[in-house]
Amino acid sequence: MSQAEGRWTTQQSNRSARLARVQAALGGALDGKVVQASHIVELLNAVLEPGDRVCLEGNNQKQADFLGKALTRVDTGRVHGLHMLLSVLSLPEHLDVFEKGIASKLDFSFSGPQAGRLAKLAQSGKLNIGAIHTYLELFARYFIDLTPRVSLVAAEMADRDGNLYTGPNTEDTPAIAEATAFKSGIVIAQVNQVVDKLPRIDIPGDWVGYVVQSPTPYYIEPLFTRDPAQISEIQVLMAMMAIKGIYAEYEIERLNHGIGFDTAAIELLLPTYAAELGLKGKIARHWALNPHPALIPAIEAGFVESVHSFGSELGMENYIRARPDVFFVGPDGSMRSNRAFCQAAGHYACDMFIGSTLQIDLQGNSSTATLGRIAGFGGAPNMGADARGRRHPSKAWLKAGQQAREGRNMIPRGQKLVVQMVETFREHMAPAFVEKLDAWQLAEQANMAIPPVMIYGDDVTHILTEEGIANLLLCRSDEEREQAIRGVAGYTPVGMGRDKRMVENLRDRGIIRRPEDLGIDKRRATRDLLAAKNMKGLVRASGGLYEPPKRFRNW
Amino acid sequence: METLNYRFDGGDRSLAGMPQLVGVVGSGNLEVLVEPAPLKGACEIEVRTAAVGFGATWQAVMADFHARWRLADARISINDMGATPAVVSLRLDQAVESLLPPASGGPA
Amino acid sequence: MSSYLELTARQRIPAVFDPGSFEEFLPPSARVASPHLAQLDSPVSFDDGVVVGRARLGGHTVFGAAQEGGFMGGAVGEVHGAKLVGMLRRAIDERAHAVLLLLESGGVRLHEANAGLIAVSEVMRAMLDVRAAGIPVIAVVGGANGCFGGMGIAARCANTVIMSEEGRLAMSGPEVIETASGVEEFDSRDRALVWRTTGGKHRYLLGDCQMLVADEAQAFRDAALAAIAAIRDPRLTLDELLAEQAMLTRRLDSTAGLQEPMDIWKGLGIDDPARVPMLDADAFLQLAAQHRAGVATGER
Amino acid sequence: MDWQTVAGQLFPQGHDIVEHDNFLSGSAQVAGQEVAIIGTTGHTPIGIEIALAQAKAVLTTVQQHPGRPILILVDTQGQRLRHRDEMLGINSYMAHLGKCIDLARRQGHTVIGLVYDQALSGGFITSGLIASACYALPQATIRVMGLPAMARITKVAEERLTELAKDNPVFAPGPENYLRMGGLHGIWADDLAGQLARALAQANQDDQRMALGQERGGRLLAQPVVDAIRTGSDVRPA
Repeated sequence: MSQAEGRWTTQQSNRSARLARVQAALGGALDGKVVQASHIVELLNAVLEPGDRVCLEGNNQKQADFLGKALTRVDTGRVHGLHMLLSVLSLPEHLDVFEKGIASKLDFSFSGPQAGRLAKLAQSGKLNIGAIHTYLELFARYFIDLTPRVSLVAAEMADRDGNLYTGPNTEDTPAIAEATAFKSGIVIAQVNQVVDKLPRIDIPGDWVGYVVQSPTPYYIEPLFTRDPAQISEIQVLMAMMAIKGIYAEYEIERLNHGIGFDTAAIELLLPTYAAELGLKGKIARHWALNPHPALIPAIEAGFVESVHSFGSELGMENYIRARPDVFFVGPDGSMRSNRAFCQAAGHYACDMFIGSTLQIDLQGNSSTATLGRIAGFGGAPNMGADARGRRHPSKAWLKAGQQAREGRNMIPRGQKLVVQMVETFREHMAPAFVEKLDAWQLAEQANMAIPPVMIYGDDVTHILTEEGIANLLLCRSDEEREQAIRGVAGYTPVGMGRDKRMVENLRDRGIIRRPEDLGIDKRRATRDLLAAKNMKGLVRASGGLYEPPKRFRNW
Repeated sequence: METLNYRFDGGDRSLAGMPQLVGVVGSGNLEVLVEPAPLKGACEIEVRTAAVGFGATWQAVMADFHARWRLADARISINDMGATPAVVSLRLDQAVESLLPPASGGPA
Repeated sequence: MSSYLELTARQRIPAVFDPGSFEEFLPPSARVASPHLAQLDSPVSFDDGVVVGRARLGGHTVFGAAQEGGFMGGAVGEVHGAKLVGMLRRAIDERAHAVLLLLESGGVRLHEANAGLIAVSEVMRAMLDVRAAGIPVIAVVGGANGCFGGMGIAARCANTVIMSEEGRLAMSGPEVIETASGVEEFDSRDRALVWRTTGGKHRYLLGDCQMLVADEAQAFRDAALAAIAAIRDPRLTLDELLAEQAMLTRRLDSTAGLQEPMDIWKGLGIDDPARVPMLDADAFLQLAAQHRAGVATGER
Repeated sequence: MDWQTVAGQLFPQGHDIVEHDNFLSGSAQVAGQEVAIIGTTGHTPIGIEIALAQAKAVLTTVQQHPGRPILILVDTQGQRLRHRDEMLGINSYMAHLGKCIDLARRQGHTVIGLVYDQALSGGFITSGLIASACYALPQATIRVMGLPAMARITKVAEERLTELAKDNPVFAPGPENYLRMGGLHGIWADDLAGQLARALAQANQDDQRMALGQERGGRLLAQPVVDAIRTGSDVRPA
């Protein structure tokens, strides 16, 4: 090889050197691409180099937990100062590597249960946060300036050639593997099983460096299962308001839901309340959504035409397999999810995002940040933002755009509906409406460049509380916006600080709509409106196909 | 625990029938006992709550309740375990609806 | 079709007894609440979590009680227990046709622990006094909080226990066992295991509950009517207790070494025990009819 | 106190009580009368086997020795906390034991409970607390659960509970408090043999514990509640 050629192939040469180190270190413990689980730490010691960018597949749901644990046991003399890339940092070992000095820098998206410890480590200086991203941003940076040298991913099965079957929980794997494999990086996959023939190939074997069968199946969390038994009468009322006051009003056909009980209540009211309003076939036909068990009754009632998913949900496998007209399934019958595509779909192809939050300020900024915790964002900001690049029209998009521009000298365009749905008080009487978000204080504490806002006020189009719906599209000044928000903030200090006359005026103009303005009889807001009242009801609705995880059963 | 007392005059709707209890003293919930009582036309409300320091909120919720129903000669007693105003209003309405004569209709 | 489990104690009364027939003893307006909770800064309830009174069921005078699982888990304190005892004694005074107890309780109320413990034993003795007076006692277990601790024992002092699959009848809650003996002993988060271990179907198969119904208020009412009608002599007899001794001994012997309820069901001759949990009440009763462990109680 | 010492003091003329896996059974003479003894020792948790063994002993006494008084010797740390016990229905085993004792009493057997060491929660309900009358030795431990565990479950600070326990029989462990509440008929400081003879002679078949609790000032509301219900009146607290 000439010197000139070598100048442009340093990454490839480096990759070859790593592979050779592995061959030398593992010898007989290596069977083609298949590594014995007992040699996993040796493999990592040989593959990794100090300062490597390492993507560890921690997804919203599935976790490369075996590889994550192995990474905490590497020889710190050889491997240190790693730059970790994680979309979801949710297992203790994800932070153990920082405590042990194996890694020092972190770029991530969501931290959930580890948020408190992450904040402490960041404060102690053992962990240096590059940035906190949304999922799409982080995936995007894998292809721009944060390309992994080594990726540790999880799949259900592999064959001896390294082909991977990710099954229903494909999630982030394609994005990670593609970014790594095509930039001379090395993909190492933990799999539940090594088999001779895969049900289907999700990741081609020539993208994959090594495969290891982990002693226990990868950890996976049922994040999207909401037991209908826990839905309150207030949530039923809010779901009625959402359906009648927003879904019907804008004829929303393409949408994404958050994961809370509020939106589960809407899903369970589609076959009852929405059907009664004659909305079947007119609303909620196409979804970017994980396979929510609460959506089963609506699917069975024929409301839902298609669902594309970020990931799967435990227990839904057989139901999905039996409904290929609705879900995206492979020739083998199991679903294929893809977080990157679904996030893009949610951003560009949906007319509405509706979800709950913890705090909303007077500008409509909405945040789930809590003091002492660095929780990150996940995917909500991509869903809950106007897609300013969008050009294709739909009724809902056009109507929202028209409401926002009416009476102003602006060129016509549409707008995405972004609805924040929240009870005025959370548990323990914590008000959902505040003058100033906790995010400001958190930003100061953790030295962040900007307060961690989940959804920016200028993207929020509607705020829905048990008190009413505030349509921010129709507000014509900052003052009107503020009073519209105060007007649905109920008995919170923010709500009680409203200008009563102005709020009544906003109500006359339809900017604030109370349940009675929508023609909703509050006495009908009982749990009897739910298409399924408990987990067993969901199983029944699925014809016995849905098998809830054991922690959700009371039978 | 905190005890709060409110009294509203000027109501004009009287209750009929036996005292009614609705709701349960469980987390985020409350029980509301509504009874007809000779109170010279007033509506008296006593709240015993586990959530201390929300007097102003209760005052506002109760004032709206009175404006909505305009009860006269009524005693309302509440045991609360941190219910939100939405739940409080819902239980109050349920309790009153169970005690108003059928012909008297809904809230004003 | 209304779920019994979702109803409050106060809503269960008119759903199970003849509508409009219930006369409550010491109703909420009497404000006989616990005298012990205030000092612990804990809210009281005007009925101390139990509704007691006299009603009609199928036209007969039947005394009854309903525990409110939403208030302190239905736990028994001084007043709560005394209301039950008072109702049971008055049932004897007035020669009631039967007593129907809608139970939902975690057992002794720890906020007034000593009073609660004694009270539960008083309830048990009063129930047995009622039976000794020739009055049937029926216990219903179908609430979300189950029937645990001392009230789990008390339930089994009734002539007949009626459960839904969702009801749970046991002594110590899974969380208590997990805390004391570790998650390997009993994983309280494995709710399917919790229900296999303590739920209505398992209790029915073992013979600890005599009637199993779907989670519907009407089904409980119908079962209560049938149970009362079936009892010829509600009094406790030596023969009944000898039979129960034999049944409980058989149970111990035939389950030696078993750790999993499904293995017990298999031992009872159910070929595919894994499908038992998903069967609805009718299908389950059909299956169980051939396999249920022998029962010896007052109604036979 | 170990059971041999207690038995020695209760039955100075001798007894034939034997211990088998913490289960006690036997008989002895009290004031010229044969008495059956059933009980537990070693703070043993009450599991399904030992509940069943006690029940069997009671039933055997009822069958073979009609009318013979029964003394229940109580020493237990409470119900056994095991999955298998719950799976097999420990509540039914305990209820069965309780019903056997109840039947014996109704058939003319005077049943006396004696807490000679420890009586906790579920283990006590179907032993001492279902007897015609229950007594305790002064140094016995009687409680539902310890204050630290109670603090965890009730979410009341342990210091506060300890403070309240000083003069409030409702929380505080110990025989004195159970005596005040009527849960115990008496505490036997000495002359156990004489105390037992008197207890057997005085035993009453009716449940008088509420009245005792009211008389002794430890449980003021229970009896008035029962009276109000039976007379169809309102409660007039004492």
